[in-house]
Amino acid sequence: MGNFIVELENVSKGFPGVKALDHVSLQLRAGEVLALLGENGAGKSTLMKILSGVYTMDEGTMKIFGEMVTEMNPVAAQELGIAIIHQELNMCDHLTVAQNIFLGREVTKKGILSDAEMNQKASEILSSLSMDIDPDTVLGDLSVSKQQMVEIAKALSTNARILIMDEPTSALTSQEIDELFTIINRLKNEGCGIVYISHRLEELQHIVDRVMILRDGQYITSMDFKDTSIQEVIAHMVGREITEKFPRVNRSVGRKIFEVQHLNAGKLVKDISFSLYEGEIVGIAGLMGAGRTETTRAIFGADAKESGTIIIDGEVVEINQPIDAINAGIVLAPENRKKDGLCTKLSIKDNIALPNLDMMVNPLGIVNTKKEEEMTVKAIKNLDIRLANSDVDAESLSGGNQQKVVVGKWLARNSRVVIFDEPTRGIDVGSKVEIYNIMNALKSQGIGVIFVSSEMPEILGISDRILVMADGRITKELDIEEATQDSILAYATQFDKKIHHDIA
Amino acid sequence: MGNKDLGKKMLKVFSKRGMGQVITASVGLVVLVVVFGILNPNFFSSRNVSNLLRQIAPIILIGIGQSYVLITGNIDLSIGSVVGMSCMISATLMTKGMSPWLAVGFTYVAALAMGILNGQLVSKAKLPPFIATLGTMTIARGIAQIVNNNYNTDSIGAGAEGFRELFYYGKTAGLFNTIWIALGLWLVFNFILSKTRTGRHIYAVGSNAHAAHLSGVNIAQTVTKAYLVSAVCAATVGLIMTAISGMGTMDAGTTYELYAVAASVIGGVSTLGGQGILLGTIVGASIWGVLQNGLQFAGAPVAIRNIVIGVIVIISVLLDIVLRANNRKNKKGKAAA
Amino acid sequence: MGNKDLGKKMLKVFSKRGMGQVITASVGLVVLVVVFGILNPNFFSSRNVSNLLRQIAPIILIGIGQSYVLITGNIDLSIGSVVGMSCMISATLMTKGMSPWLAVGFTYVAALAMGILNGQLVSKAKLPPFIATLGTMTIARGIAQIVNNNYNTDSIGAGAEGFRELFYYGKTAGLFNTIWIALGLWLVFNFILSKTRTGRHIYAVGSNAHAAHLSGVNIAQTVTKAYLVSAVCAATVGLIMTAISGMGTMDAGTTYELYAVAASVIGGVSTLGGQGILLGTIVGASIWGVLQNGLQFAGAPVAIRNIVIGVIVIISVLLDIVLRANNRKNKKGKAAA
Amino acid sequence: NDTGSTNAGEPAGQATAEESFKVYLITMDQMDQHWVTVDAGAKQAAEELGNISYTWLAPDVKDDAKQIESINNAIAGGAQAILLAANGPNAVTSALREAENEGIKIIYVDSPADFPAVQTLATDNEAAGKTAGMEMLAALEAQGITEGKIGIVNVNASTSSVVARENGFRAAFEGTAFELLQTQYGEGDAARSQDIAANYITEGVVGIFGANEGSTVGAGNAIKEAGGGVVGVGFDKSDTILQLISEGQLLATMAQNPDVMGYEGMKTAVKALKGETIADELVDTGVSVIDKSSL
Ligand SMILES: Nc1ncnc2c1ncn2[C@@H]1O[C@H](COP(=O)(O)OP(=O)(O)OP(=O)(O)O)[C@@H](O)[C@H]1O
Ligand SMILES: Nc1ncnc2c1ncn2[C@@H]1O[C@H](COP(=O)(O)OP(=O)(O)OP(=O)(O)O)[C@@H](O)[C@H]1O
Ligand SMILES: [Mg+2]
Ligand SMILES: [Mg+2]
Repeated sequence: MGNFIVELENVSKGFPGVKALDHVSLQLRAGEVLALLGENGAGKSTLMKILSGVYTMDEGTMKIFGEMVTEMNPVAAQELGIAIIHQELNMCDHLTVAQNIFLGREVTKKGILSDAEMNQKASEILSSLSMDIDPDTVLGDLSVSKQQMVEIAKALSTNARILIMDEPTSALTSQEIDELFTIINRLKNEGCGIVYISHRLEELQHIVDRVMILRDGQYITSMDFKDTSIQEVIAHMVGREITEKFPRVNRSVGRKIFEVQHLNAGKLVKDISFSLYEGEIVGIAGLMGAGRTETTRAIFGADAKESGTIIIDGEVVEINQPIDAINAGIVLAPENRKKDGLCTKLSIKDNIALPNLDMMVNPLGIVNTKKEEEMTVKAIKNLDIRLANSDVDAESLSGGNQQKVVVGKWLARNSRVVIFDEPTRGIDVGSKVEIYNIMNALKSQGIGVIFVSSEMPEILGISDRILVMADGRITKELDIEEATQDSILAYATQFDKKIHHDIA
Repeated sequence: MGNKDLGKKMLKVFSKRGMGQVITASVGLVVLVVVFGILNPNFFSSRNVSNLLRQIAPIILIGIGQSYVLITGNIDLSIGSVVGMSCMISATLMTKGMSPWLAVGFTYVAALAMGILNGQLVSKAKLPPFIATLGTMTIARGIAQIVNNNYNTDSIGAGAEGFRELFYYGKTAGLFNTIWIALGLWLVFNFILSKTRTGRHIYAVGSNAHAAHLSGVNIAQTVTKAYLVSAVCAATVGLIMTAISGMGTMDAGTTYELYAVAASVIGGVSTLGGQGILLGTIVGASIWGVLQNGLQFAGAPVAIRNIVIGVIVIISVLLDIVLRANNRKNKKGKAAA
Repeated sequence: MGNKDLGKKMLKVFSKRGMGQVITASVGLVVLVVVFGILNPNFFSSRNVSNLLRQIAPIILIGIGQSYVLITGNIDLSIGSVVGMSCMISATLMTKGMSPWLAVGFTYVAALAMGILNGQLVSKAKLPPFIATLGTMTIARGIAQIVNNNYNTDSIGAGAEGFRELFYYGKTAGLFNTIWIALGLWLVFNFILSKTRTGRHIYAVGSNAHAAHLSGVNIAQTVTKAYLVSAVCAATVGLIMTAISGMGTMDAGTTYELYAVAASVIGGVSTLGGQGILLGTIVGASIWGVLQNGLQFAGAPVAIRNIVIGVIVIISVLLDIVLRANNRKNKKGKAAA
Repeated sequence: NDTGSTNAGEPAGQATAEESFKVYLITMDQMDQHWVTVDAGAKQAAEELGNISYTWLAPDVKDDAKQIESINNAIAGGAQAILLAANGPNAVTSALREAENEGIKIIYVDSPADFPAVQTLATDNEAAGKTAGMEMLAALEAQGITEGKIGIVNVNASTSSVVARENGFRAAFEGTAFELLQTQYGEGDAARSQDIAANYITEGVVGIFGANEGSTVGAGNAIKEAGGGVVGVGFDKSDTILQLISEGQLLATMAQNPDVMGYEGMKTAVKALKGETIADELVDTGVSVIDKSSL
């Protein structure tokens, strides 16, 4: 192994009310993949944003390829050969794929843009990554996972020597993840240094050489991956042993409380029928784009339905708007927290109170602030949301803590059915268990839980019954006893025999 | 302990939406008042004070309306035209012999219709609010011109004296009625915004309409409500205009929508939505009114007046931004220490 | 195969940013022209056509400026005042005996300074663009008033005949110079926007400023460039105003910023940034100009004209939204089939 | 209810020669040269008379409500006399009543309101408009033109003085075969007025009337560009208008005497404050028809 190509020493960074990084050091060698691990809010993204010049550090030093760097910004980082794939998508929706890939370093001839050449080059890069994307399509027309792949292509196209990937796989399909790992291994062999951030610890074995762990903004330890175990990593991350990864609660299944019949809504929700019984968790598995999110949105009234019936406790309910669903006792924690989950400019308190105002207003619509406060305090405590006080903006929370708020705001209600869409996406192990516990608690109270997830282990670990979706249809209903990763995957790939529209 | 509690309470007040800017602006207002007080010995005469307050009242009213709309993340450019339309409709009806109070009723109905149109265009038809209300701005001005056949109306006559007293010339408890009207509406709308479900929804929609929708908020209804408040405020100002001049003027209220934005923003309401309080709107409107009054007395030509006002609009918002950044730095210092 | 390629190419052109709206708007323009042509036999007279084109030219110019700024996701409310400022500065200098061409130079310098101020306030000081340019709008109007001591200027005199010819009264190749100026600037700015790195960055900043920043785009510089283009266009219109009346008028350009927004938006430029092409701005400006001209000939009173214009602004954007939604449905349908 | 008054003016008749008077001039706005000239006249008189604290209060735009605010401000500022150019005849009456209750002397300059005052020094706008019409009619008839369309470029429909001018102008054509077209409003903006006038010319008008300075400049320039053939008559006297007349593009302009309004108005105010009797209730400050021959 070669010399260090990145040396961060004693880096500190504070945000209002939070010390995000406290004297953290990090070294990266050429040709190695370093996994940067830690709970939500540990400071991983912040550290990488400092390395790539998005944030400036409050104190500390930075050496790149042995040279001291004092002024770092996105342009300087690019020139130094540092590329970063951010945790959140950072693309221009109105520009084409090629325009996005070459943004900031456009190819020009005598000052005139050479779009043909850029399209050509983009096409080469995309196909070298086995991505079937037309470089001339407008980015906003692609699915989230395709957009994520474009972002990866963009980072790779800079021929960076130092590559940072902040949760690149959270929006990818398993096939895309495989391709990404192939690429990572190739780059590693070519001598790139890669920092890899992920909460999916099972991925690490395929690519990682070394792990480094942060907790609460502090450096905990780093070690060679082969000398450690996932169990040990988790222990370092949370500072305690996590004994049971998927706590399962057994409860006798009661009567049928919820039923969907022949639901149709757009091309990703076709003839969906299923039922839900008191005290059970139904998992919905499937590949990206299978239509799970769309199904949940259609049930909840967030998108228009074409046809279908929804029955609660034996009674048909008319749901045209989310408020109809909420009143009928159905609630949804959506998958995209920034876009659909949170009012980021409002306080945590406002966010938690928002869907529950009906429970704290008098007939004139006046809000009882005492009840509001009580509810907030309770939710913060139950979910262990870490914040300065409940009046800070939701924006300032780390990704994982934001997710907890999205889930938390629904728990104060006495709902009949709670739908979780990817509730653990981008959440650390400790918090994941907390969310599983919440689902179990709801189940114990006799509430029906629908749990959409792309992660097989948790679907298998938590659900009592699993619906598998592909191409907008339910292709199979599996009892937990008969479900395995293989059987789920088999049904999840049972596509309609039609050309995929993205390719056409 | 009581002390600590107080401190905590104070901290909460300060960290409230846009409170920082309200405080900065209030300090600015005090400075302005002091400066003008020194420049012009008449400034603090009870006559000028009550006069000044009456001049500020309409700005507060349109400011309230614009603030509501801005907080939902939209804008209402039609305010000035709705003022003109209301002025012309009420005056035309009165000159045609309708009882003033009935005319007032009709005026509010017309303004509310305009508010609903705005709300529906923005929230249902999904027009960009700038465009939708640019359109209704022109339409409402057209209506103002058409109701009396492209002429200002004649005098609304002696039968409307009571109306004129109520909206402008009369006093109650030593203060002009106009001030009471502004204060009354402010109290009502401030209460709605800060204490009721509708208010919460308005903030939520402005912060993130998607998230609000998924939390069961009816976006279209909420946005329409905000435009209705704006229309009610504009109509009230239109009626005040009729009362002031005792006739209908087609141009009444021209560019008031911009004053309204200025008052709101100087008072800390964000044009991006989700942020601001009506207390700030009062301060912003007062700064605007004091400037107009004070500069006129100071004998400043309109040119200078324009430049000073422009500079103050910019500086007031700039100051807020700088202070906020500093605040952050200070906190950082503390956190690091 | 050639056929297929062509079809594909056409499809791409159509799916280009805002192209749909440009086509819708063009159809609307044709309809308007036909209607006015039937209503008024004079409409197609060569006199009226060349006149009309000259009336549209300044709207195209301010439309270009506003489009640039809108595409970066900002807005420029100071356009009208910069027109007035440029008109007064150039005229004052000429009446004071300066050579017209030197005066033109000074005017552009002053306008550029205003553009830089706008750009810096928005991109560096991070003021909301609506507020920043509301401030500079008042300031620039104040400057327009102050340069000649609150007077409109005297006649710029016989020495400026050449200047007046060049900017307004002269013809080249059968078309008024004003039209050539608008066309020339349009070609330059259209080239910059569609073919250069600066143009690409302008779209990127408007689409997602954060992402653009992370890709190494200098946001402050890009936004400032857009405001500079807006200032250059406004200054040119100001000079045209001076040439038209042969004197400086302090009110010149009042509310032009709103015409500019209307022209841009009717032509498919999004007020939310990232979207639009300058071809649309020409169509939008033409619709605006044809309406003003045609409605006068139709003998429509101002009131009706306002209402018609307001309705057209709303309908044109509404149409685009409806068409786009339909389009999406069709696409979905096709994909499902 | 004048309880709030502290600095109200002294009742008339009590003033001595030594006393300093507080006089305000309130115009419609501050934009036109016209108002600046009124101000200059008033200022000159104030200097000549001495011992006068004189202030010009002008709203930033023509607006009834803003003019009323200015009157209120003058009252609050301790005015003893107000020289007022009323935006409209009715709008300001209530505010003026309050002023009268405070013992303030009111003198109208340029445009009176429907409220009794010490004196009105003004142009009879309707008569002046009629004169303009007669001038145009005479010029047309001299060319042998007895019918055709005539365009009117006005400011807006809400300023009474320009509306009166237009009414007078239209009255001059009563009984003739000329067709007076729908009035177009250019907000006094020279460029906008010029577009309007150019469109009129395309429509084939034989004459164009401009109701104020900006409208007249626009009309004159449009006629100039069309190469004449249209009779242009306007209002107000500015350098550009005079030049257009000397070039023969405009036939004539109705020039008022704003300096006289200001100067004499101030003198009247002081006289009234000193308790002297004012003989004339109405002083026509006159219009002079300026055409090529009178230049
Ligand atoms: N822009 C910001 N403003 C304020 N606080 C911030 C900001 N960005 C991060 N923080 C805070 O800094 C801390 C570290 O956040 P960071 O995003 O680095 O965590 P992370 O390890 O990436 O977490 P996750 O796994 O949830 O993405 C958190 O407490 C977070 O709330
Ligand atoms: N901007 C967009 N415009 C139109 N459709 C989109 C857009 N983004 C996503 N979609 C559609 O939504 C679908 C879901 O996208 P995404 O990649 O988020 O998968 P997902 O929601 O995780 O999958 P699932 O539907 O199984 O929950 C995509 O297949 C795509 O068709
Ligand atoms: Mg992170
Ligand atoms: Mg999903």
